[in-house]
Amino acid sequence: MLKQTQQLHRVVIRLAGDSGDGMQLTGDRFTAESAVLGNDLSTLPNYPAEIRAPAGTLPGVSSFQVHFADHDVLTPGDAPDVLVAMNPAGLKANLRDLRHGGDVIVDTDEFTKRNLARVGYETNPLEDGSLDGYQVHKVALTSLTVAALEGHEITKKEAERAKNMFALGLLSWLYSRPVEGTEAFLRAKFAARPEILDANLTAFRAGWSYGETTEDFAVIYQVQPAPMPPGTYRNINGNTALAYGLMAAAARCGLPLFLGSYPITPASDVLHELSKHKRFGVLTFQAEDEIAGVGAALGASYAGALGVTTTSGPGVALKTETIGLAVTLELPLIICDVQRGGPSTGLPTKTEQADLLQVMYGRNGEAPVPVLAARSPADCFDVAIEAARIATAYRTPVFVLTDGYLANGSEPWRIPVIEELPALQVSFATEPNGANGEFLPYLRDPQTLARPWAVPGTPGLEHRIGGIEKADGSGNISYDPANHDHMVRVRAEKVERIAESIPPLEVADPDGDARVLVLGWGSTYGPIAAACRNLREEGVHVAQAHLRHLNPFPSNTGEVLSRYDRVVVPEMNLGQLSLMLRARYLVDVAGFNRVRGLPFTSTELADHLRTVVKEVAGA
Amino acid sequence: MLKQTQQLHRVVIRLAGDSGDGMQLTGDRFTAESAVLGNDLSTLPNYPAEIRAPAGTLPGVSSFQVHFADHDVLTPGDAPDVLVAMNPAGLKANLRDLRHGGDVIVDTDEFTKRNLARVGYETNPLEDGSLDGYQVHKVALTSLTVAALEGHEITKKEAERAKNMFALGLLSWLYSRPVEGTEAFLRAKFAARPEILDANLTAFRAGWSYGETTEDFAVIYQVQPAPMPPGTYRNINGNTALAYGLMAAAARCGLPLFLGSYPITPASDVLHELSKHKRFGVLTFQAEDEIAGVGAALGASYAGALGVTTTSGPGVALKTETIGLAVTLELPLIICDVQRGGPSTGLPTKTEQADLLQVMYGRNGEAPVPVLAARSPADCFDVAIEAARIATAYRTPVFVLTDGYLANGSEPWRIPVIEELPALQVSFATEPNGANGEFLPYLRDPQTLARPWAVPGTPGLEHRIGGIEKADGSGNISYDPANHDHMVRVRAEKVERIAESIPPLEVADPDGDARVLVLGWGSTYGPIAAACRNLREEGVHVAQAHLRHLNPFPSNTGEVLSRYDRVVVPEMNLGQLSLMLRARYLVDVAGFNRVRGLPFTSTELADHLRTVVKEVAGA
Amino acid sequence: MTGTTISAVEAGLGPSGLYGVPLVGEGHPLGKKDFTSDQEVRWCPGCGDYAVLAAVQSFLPELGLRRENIVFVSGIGCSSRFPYYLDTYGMHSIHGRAPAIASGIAVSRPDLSVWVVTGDGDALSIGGNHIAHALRRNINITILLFNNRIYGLTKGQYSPTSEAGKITKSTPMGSLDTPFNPVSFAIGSEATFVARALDSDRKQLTAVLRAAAEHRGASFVEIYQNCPIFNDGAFDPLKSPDTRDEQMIRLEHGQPIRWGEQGRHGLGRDPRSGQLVSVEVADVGEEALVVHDDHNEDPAYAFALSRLSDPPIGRTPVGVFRSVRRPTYDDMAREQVAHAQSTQGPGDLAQLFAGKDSWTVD
Amino acid sequence: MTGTTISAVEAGLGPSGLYGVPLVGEGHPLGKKDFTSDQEVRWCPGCGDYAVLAAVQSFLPELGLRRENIVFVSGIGCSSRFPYYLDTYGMHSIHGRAPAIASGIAVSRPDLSVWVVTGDGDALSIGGNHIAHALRRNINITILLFNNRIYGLTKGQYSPTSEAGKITKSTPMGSLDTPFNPVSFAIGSEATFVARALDSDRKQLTAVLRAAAEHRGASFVEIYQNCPIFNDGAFDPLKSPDTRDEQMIRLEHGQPIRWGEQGRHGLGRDPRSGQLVSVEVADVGEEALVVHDDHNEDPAYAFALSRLSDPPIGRTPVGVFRSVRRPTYDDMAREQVAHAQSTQGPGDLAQLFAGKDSWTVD
Ligand SMILES: Cc1ncc(C[n+]2csc(CCOP(=O)(O)OP(=O)(O)O)c2C)c(N)n1
Ligand SMILES: Cc1ncc(C[n+]2csc(CCOP(=O)(O)OP(=O)(O)O)c2C)c(N)n1
Ligand code: SF4
Ligand code: SF4
Ligand SMILES: [Mg+2]
Ligand SMILES: [Mg+2]
Repeated sequence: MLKQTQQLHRVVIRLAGDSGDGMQLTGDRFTAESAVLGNDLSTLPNYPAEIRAPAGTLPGVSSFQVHFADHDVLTPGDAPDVLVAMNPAGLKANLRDLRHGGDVIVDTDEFTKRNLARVGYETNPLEDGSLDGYQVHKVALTSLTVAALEGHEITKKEAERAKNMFALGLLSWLYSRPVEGTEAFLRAKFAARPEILDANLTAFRAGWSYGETTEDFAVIYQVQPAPMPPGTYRNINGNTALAYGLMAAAARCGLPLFLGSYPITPASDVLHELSKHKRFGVLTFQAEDEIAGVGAALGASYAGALGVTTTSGPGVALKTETIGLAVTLELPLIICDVQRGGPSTGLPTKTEQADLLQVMYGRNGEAPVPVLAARSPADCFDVAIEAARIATAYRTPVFVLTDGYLANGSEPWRIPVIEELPALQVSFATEPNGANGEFLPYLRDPQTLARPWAVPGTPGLEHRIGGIEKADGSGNISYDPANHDHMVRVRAEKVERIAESIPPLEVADPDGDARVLVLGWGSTYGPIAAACRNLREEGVHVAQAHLRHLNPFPSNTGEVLSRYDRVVVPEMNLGQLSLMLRARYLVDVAGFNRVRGLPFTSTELADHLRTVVKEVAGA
Repeated sequence: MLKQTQQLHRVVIRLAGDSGDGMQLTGDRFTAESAVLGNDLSTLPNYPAEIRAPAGTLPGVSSFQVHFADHDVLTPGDAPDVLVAMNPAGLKANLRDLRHGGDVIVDTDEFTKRNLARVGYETNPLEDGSLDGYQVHKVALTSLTVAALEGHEITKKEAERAKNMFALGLLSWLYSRPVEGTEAFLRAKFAARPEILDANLTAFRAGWSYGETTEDFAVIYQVQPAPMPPGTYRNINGNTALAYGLMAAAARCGLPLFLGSYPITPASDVLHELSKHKRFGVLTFQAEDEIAGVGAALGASYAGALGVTTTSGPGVALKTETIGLAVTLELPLIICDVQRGGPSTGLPTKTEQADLLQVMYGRNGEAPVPVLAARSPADCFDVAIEAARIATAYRTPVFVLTDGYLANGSEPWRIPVIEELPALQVSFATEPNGANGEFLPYLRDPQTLARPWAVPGTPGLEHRIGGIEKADGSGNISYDPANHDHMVRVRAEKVERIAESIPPLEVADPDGDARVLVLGWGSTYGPIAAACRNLREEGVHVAQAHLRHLNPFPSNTGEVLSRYDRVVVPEMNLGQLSLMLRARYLVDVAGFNRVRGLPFTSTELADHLRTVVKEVAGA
Repeated sequence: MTGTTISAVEAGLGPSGLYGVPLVGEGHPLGKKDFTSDQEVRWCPGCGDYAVLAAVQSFLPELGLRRENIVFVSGIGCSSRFPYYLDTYGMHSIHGRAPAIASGIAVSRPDLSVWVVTGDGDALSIGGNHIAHALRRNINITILLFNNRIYGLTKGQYSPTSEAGKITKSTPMGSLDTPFNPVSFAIGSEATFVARALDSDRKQLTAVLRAAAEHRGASFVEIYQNCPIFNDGAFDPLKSPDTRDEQMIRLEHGQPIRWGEQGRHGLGRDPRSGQLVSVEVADVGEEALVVHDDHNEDPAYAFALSRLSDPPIGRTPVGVFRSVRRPTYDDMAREQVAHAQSTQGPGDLAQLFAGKDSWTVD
Repeated sequence: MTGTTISAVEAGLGPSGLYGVPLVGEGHPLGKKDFTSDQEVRWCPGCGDYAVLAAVQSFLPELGLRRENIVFVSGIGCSSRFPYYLDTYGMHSIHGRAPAIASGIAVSRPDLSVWVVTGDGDALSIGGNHIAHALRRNINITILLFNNRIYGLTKGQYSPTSEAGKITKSTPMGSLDTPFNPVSFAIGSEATFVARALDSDRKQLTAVLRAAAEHRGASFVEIYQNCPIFNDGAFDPLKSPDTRDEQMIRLEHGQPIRWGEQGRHGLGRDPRSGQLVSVEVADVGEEALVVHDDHNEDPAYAFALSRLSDPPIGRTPVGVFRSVRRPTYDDMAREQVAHAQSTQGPGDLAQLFAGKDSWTVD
C-alpha cells in the first residue's frame, strides 16, 4: 500500500501502560532513534513509587513522553499529540492530557470487561463515544504480536511481553525512524538469550510491517533533523550527565573521585552510574546511611580526593550536621540533591524544587554554603564541573540541586572535548606558611579567603582541625569572642566572594522593551523558555533570566531585578527563591507556584505571563 | 569597728576563678540571698567547654556575674562594679570588663610567680601599677580560710577548697545580705559529711567577720528591695523554667509528659530536671541519639502523650527528618532548641541566636513549623505553655527557641497559680467522622484546619498514617498532583492561621513620637530594653517591640514596621530575623549583628541606637 | 487509655508480652478479615511479603486482643508498606526509625501491643543502631525484620545482609562487605528473644510469631523473604524439596537438634574445643546431641547456634534461638513513676515551683 | 600521595595493618616528643585519658611510620580531644561519626595509618551503627574506644556501657537499660580484631595497641578508662592490688587461660553444655584448661569469652579476644579499581561520554 508522507515540525508522543509493559524501555529506544535522526528532543518518564504496582490499576501506570522536533526543543511538551495506551488504565490516566484531536493508539486486546472494571470504566471507552474528539487507532497489539511469534520457541507470556516491540516497530514506521540502532540494541541486550532476541526482533519488524499494510494509518510522518551546532551528540538524562560531569571535574582537577552515598530515589542512578567506572579510578562507597555517606566523602576530601555525596531531600536532612562540619573545616565537598516531592517521604518518584531553603539555611549556626542548580538534563554536566571549581578553589562544601524531572528526563547533549573543559587547578599545600616556619592551616588566600588544603602524607604540615571554633590563622581551638565574630564573618565573606568569579546574570529580551521579567532557577528553565518563545511569537514582550548560582547570586542580580516593572518567579514550591530575592533585594517579586510533583507546562506559564504583561501594560 | 553604710541602687558583681573554685555555686548562693532580700536581679554564668581545664590557666576560668538592684533589672549588667578574682587567670580574663574605678577583690595567696607566669603576667599586677584605676582589696583568702579552719578534722586541701565560702561570707557582709539561706543550704548539701559542713560554715562566718574587722572595707552597702507585684517569687534559670513550663502545660492539657532526649550542652539540664519528677508522671527517655529522642517523642505523641524533645543546634540538625514526618503526620510535638554558638560544634557553652533559619527552613520539602522564642529565663515557662497550646490545638510540631544565656542565666520569677494558667483543652477523637460511618483521619477542623487526634486504643478509629503524601480527608496514600498541591498549601495555611490566635505585636513607645523602632526576638530582650530605657532617660526617643512568635508573625507586624522610619533588628547572628522580615514585609530593616558567643551589652546597643536616631533625625 | 474490659492478665495469661493489653469480649472473636484493611496491596506479584501478610492477618485473631490496641510501626522499604494492609492502628514512618518511634509508643502505653515491621536495609543499614538499642533496653515490642537480602524499594542495591561478592546496580564488580548475620547481631546487642522464620512456611512462621508476641520484652524475628524481582530464589535451598531437609535446622526447645532426612544429622560438640559440630546421629547416638535450650541465660549458646548459617544460604537454623526473661525498659520506667508516686505522693506543682528559696511580696 | 621511600612492605613487614604506609628513614627514629603537639592538654586532673595519651605517644615511634602518614580521627567527648595532643594529622569531628570519616580516608589512601578515637557514648550510643558497619566491612582502621562508662563531656549522664541501676543526673532513680558489652557487640558485628585494655596498665595497653596496629582490617580496642569526676573508680577492682589478681583474666594467644594468685583459677568447659566455666587448676590440671586461640575463625569462641565479664565490673578478660584474617574493604575496593584498569585499560572519558548511540552534526 502506498502511503502519503507528511512533514511535521514537532510531535509529542506519550506511551502509557503497566509498570511491567516496558514503557520506559520503549520510550528510550524511540528517543534514541529520533536523536540519531537528528531531531532535537526532550523526554519525561513518569512511574509509580511501587516497584510493580498491581497490574492493570491506575497507580500501576507507567508512562514515557517524548517531544521531538526539527527545531530547538525546550520541554517534553505540554499536551501529547499521540497517546499509545497499552491498557485501559493507561488510557484513563492519560487521556485528559492529550491535545484535542490527537491520535490514540490502543491495544484493543486489553480492553476486556475485567480490565475496564478495574479502573472504573463502566462502559468501554472505545465504543461509548468518549473518544469522539480523537483519532482512534484500534490495534490488537497483543494478539498481533502473539500471532507474529507463532512458531518461536518461547512461552505465550514471553510472546505477549514482546508487544512493546511491536508497538515500537509501528511507531518507528509511522514517524520514519531509523531502525538499525534498536536492532543493535536488542542484539546486545539479549545476546545471552537468542530465542528472546529473535522474538523481539520479529515483533519489532512485525509492528513496522503492520503499519505499512494496515489501512488504519494512511499517512507517514517525517520530522526533519533540527539544525544544531556542529559536534558529536548523544541523548543524555540528568543523572548520567551529573555522573559524567563529576568524572570530568575530577579529571580536570587531577584528583581521584570518591562518592560516598546511600541509595534514594531519584538519586540512586548517579551512584549506579559512577560505580561502573572503576577503570577511571572512581571509588564508590555505598554507606550504611546518608550520614556515613557524607562522612566518608568528607574524609576522602580531607585525604585529598574530590569527595562527593549524592542524595535527595530526606537524605540532605540527615547530612546537615556533617555539612556544617565541612563548612567549619573549610574542605571541598560536593553534595548533590536530586530533589523530589516533599515534605517527609512525600512523593518519592515525582519532581519538586522545595529543598532550596533547606540547602541554604538548614544547618545550625551561621554556616553558609554555595548553591548551584542545573537547568536541563545536559546542564547537570556543566553544573557538576562548576561545583568542583568552587569547592576546590574556595575549600567549601557546595550544593548541586537537580530534581526528579532532570534526573530522568533526557535531551541531546553535545559531547564536550575534555581538554576544552575548564581547567581546574588544584594545589595542595606543601610547605609551612608561618613566619616562624610553622604551618597555619587557617591562613587564608587574600583573594579567595581559601585556607590551605594540606593533605595527610605531607611532611611538616601535620595539624589538627575540628568542629570547635578555631583561631583564624593557627586553627587552634579558640573561645575568644572577637575571633568567633570574625570567623563567622570570614566564612560568610568567603562565600560572597565567589560572586567575583561567576558570570553576570544574562537576560534574554529580544524585543528589548519588556517590562516583565520572568526569573527562574533549575528545571523550570525549559517550560519558562518555551512559554517566553510562544509569547514572543504572539507579540507579547517578556524578558527571561535564569539563575544557575543561587548562593551567591551573580553580582548584577539586584540591578537586573530593578530594571523591570514586574518580576515573576515561577517555582515548583511555595516561593523559596522568591523569599531569597525579596529578602536580599527588597523587590516585590511575584511567585507563580505549583507544587504538583510535575513540571510546569509552558502553556500555563504563558497564560499566566500574558495576564501579567497585560496588567503591567494597563497599570 | 564601726562601719559606714551606704545605699546603692544597683550593683554588678563578677566572681571569677578556676573551674574547680566553685564560682558557680558561690554565685548561685549570693544570688539566692539577694533574691530573698527582694532585689530584682539577673545572672550570667560563663564557664569553659572543658570539664576541668587545667588549673590556673585562662581557658580554665569560670565566672559568674550577678546584677541586683532596688528596681527592675533587665540584664546581668554590662560592666561589673566589683570583680572577685580568685587567681591571676581570673583577674586577667575579666579585668578589661570591669567598670573604671570599680572594686577588685583578689586572693593574694594565688598571685605566686608560677601562677602569674602561667597566664603570661611578667610582673605582678598587684604591684606593678596596672590596677591603679581600681579600688583594689588584697585579701589572703586561702591562708585566711586555712587559718580559720585550724583544728578542724579535715585535710589542708579540703580547708583550701572552703575559700569560696570565705569569699561569700565577705561579700554577704559587704552587701548586707541575709545569711540564713546559705547556712540552710550548706546544712542540706553536706548533711552526710558533718566535718565538711562545719568547715564551710566556719569559713563562711569567718569571711563575714573578716569584713567587719578588717580596715580594708570601710563601707557597708545596702541595696533596697525592688518594688515587685505581689506574689510569691523564686529565682529561676531558663532551663528550669522551661522544664517547669512543660510540666505545667502537660498538666493543663491533661496529658502525660514524655521527654525523648539526648544530652547536649546547654540543653541537658532540662532532661536532668524533668527526670527528677517521676511522681508527676513525667517519663524521660535518654535515647541513643537525637534522632531516636525525637522519634520516641513523636511515638509518644501518637500514643496520646505530650511528646517533647530537647536539644541544641547540632541536635536539631539530626532531628530534621523526623520533624518533617511530624509535619506531614500532623501530630503535636514540642522541639526545644537551646541555641549555642555554631556552626558545627562551634562554641558549645556560649550563647547565640543562629538557629532561627535552621528551625524555619531546615527540612526537605515545604514543611512549615511554628516557632516561638523566650525572651528571658522566666519567660521560658510561659513560652513552653504557649508551645503546648499551639501543638495540641493545631496538631503540629512547634519549635521553642531559647539559648545558652537564657538557659543558665536567672532572674526572679513570680510563681504562677496553676489554675490561672491558660486552660489547654485537648480532645481526642472518639467517633467516626465520615459520612458513611468511616473514620477520616485527615478531615479538618474548619477553623484551625487541625485533623483529628485519634489515639490507638480507640475502637472504630483504626487508621494508618505515614510520610507519603496523603489524600486530604481519608489520609490514604495519594500521588494525585492536585491533591499534593492542595496539601502543601493546607499545611502552610494551617500554620498561618495560628496568627489568629496570638496577640498583636505590642510596641513600647512611651514618648509616642519615636521614628526608630528596635525589634528583637529571644534573649536580646533584656539588653535591648535596658538600652531603650537608658536612651529614654537621656531624652532619645526610641520604640521597642519584641517578637515571641516568629512563625507565624503576629498579624499586625507588617503594619508596625511600616510606622517607623527605621527599624533596627539586633541579633546574635548575621541577620536571620532580618532576612525573614525583609522577605515578608519588604522593609529595609537594618540588622545590628554581633556573633561573639556573649549577650549584647546594653551600652553597645544604646550607642548604636543613639547614632541611628540621630541619623534619622538628620535625614 | 480507653476502658479495658478483660485484660490479658485477668484472662490468666500471666505477665506475657500481652499483659495489660485489653482482649475482645468472649463470644466476639475476630477473624482474618477483621485485620484486613481496605487498601489494595501493592507488592510485586510473587513477593514473599504477601505470604507474611497472610500469616500475620490469620495469626493476629488468635491473640484475642482488641484490634484497636494493636499498633504496627514500620520504616521505609517494600516491606514497610505492611501496616497499610492491616486494619489496626499503623504508622509508616521514615527510613530506619521505626524502633525509636515504637519505643515511645510502648513506653507511653502499656495497653498497646506494639509491632515493628522493617527490612534488612531499614533495620540493619540506616536503622542498625536503633534496633540494637531497642534490644538491649528490652522494650516490649515485636520486631519483624523482612530479610530479602536486597534493597527492594530502591530497585536492587545490595544490603547489609547480601552475601559478599553480590553483583547489584551499585556493585557491578561484586560487593565487598561481609554481611551481618542478623541473629548474631541481635544477640551481640543483648537481645532477650531472637528467632528466625521463613516467609513460605506458614506453620513455622506462625509458631515463631506466637512465641514472639508472648515474650515480654523486645522480640527480634528475622523472616527470610523472597524478592522475586531483585533477588529471586535467595532462600531456595531452604524451600526446594530437594535441599531443604539437608539445609534447614529446626530448633525446638527441649529437643535434640537434628535435621536431614529422618533426622540423620545432629548437632554435637567437639569435646576439645567445645565448638558446635555437625555429627551423624547414627555414629554418635542421640544422647550425644545438643538439646536445644532457648532459655539458656548465656547468650554464647544462641550465638554459637547463629554461626551455623553457612553463607550465602546453606545449612540454616530456624525457630527460636533465644528466649530469656529480663525486665523490660517500659515496665521499669512505669514502675519508677508508680514507685515515686507511692513513696512521695503525687506531685504538687505549686510546691515544686516554689522550691526551697522563695519569698513573698505582698 | 607523597614520595614514599621505604614502605612497610619493603621493610619486610608483610601485609600487616601498616603495609603501604611509608616508614621513616633508617637512622632517623622518632621519639615520644615527636608525637607530642604544642597544645596544652585539658583533661581533668587524674583523668585516665592522660595515661592512654602517654602510652600512645610512647608507642607510636615504635611503629617506625612517618609522622605525616598517621591520621587520628575522633568524634566528640572528653576522649575525643585526643588528636589535638598528637603531632600527627588529626581531625576532631562530630559526635559519633568518626568511623565514617575514617572510612573515607582509609579507602582513599593506602599510605595512611588511620586511627579512630572515640568514647563509649560516641561509639556505642550515637555512633553504634557506624562502628558496627566499619567492623563488618573490615576497613583498615584502628578504633580506640575509651570506655569510662559515663558521658564525661556533658557532665555525667549514664552511657550505653553504664551498669544497670546507675544513678546519674538523667537517671536519679537508676538507669534501666542493660548495658552493651562492647566486646560482644563488636563480635556480633563480624569484627576481625577485638581486644580490651586498661588505661593504667601501660604494658598491657601497649601490647594490645601493637597487635591492633599490626592487624590489617578494623581493629577494635576497648580501653577501660577512669573518669575521676563522674564515675570514679569504675575499674578499681581491676586495679586494686587486693582484687586485681582475682578479677583480671589476661588472654595470651597459645596459653591456657589462668588467673588468680599463682594462676590458681583456670577456664575450662562444662563437658555437657560446652559452656565456659571457671575451674580450680589444682582440681582439674592444666591440660583441662582452654588454651586461648585468638585466631579461632569461629567468633562463637571469642563471644563466649566476652561473656565472662561479670557486671558491673568483676572477673574480666583483657587482651586480644579475636584476631583473624579477612580481606579488608579498602584493599578490595582498590583492587577492583586496579583490576578494572588492568583488564579494561584506563578509562577514556571521550569514549565513555559518546556511549553507543551518538551522532555527529557537521
Ligand atoms: C532517609 C532515607 N534514605 C534513603 C531512602 C531510600 N530507601 C527507601 S527504602 C530503602 C531500602 C529498602 O531496603 P529494605 O529495608 O531491605 O526494604 P525492602 O524494600 O527490601 O523491603 C532505601 C535506601 C529513604 N526513603 N529515606
Ligand atoms: C550531635 C551531638 N549530640 C550531642 C552532643 C553532646 N555530647 C558531646 S560528647 C557526648 C557524650 C560523651 O560521652 P563519651 O562518648 O562516652 O565521651 P567521654 O566524654 O566520656 O570521653 C555528648 C552527648 C554533641 N556534641 N553532638
Ligand atoms: S521489589 Fe521485591 S521486595 Fe519489593 S515488592 Fe517487589 S518483589 Fe517484593
Ligand atoms: S570529665 Fe572524666 S573523662 Fe572527662 S576529662 Fe574529666 S575525668 Fe576525664
Ligand atoms: Mg530488603
Ligand atoms: Mg564516656
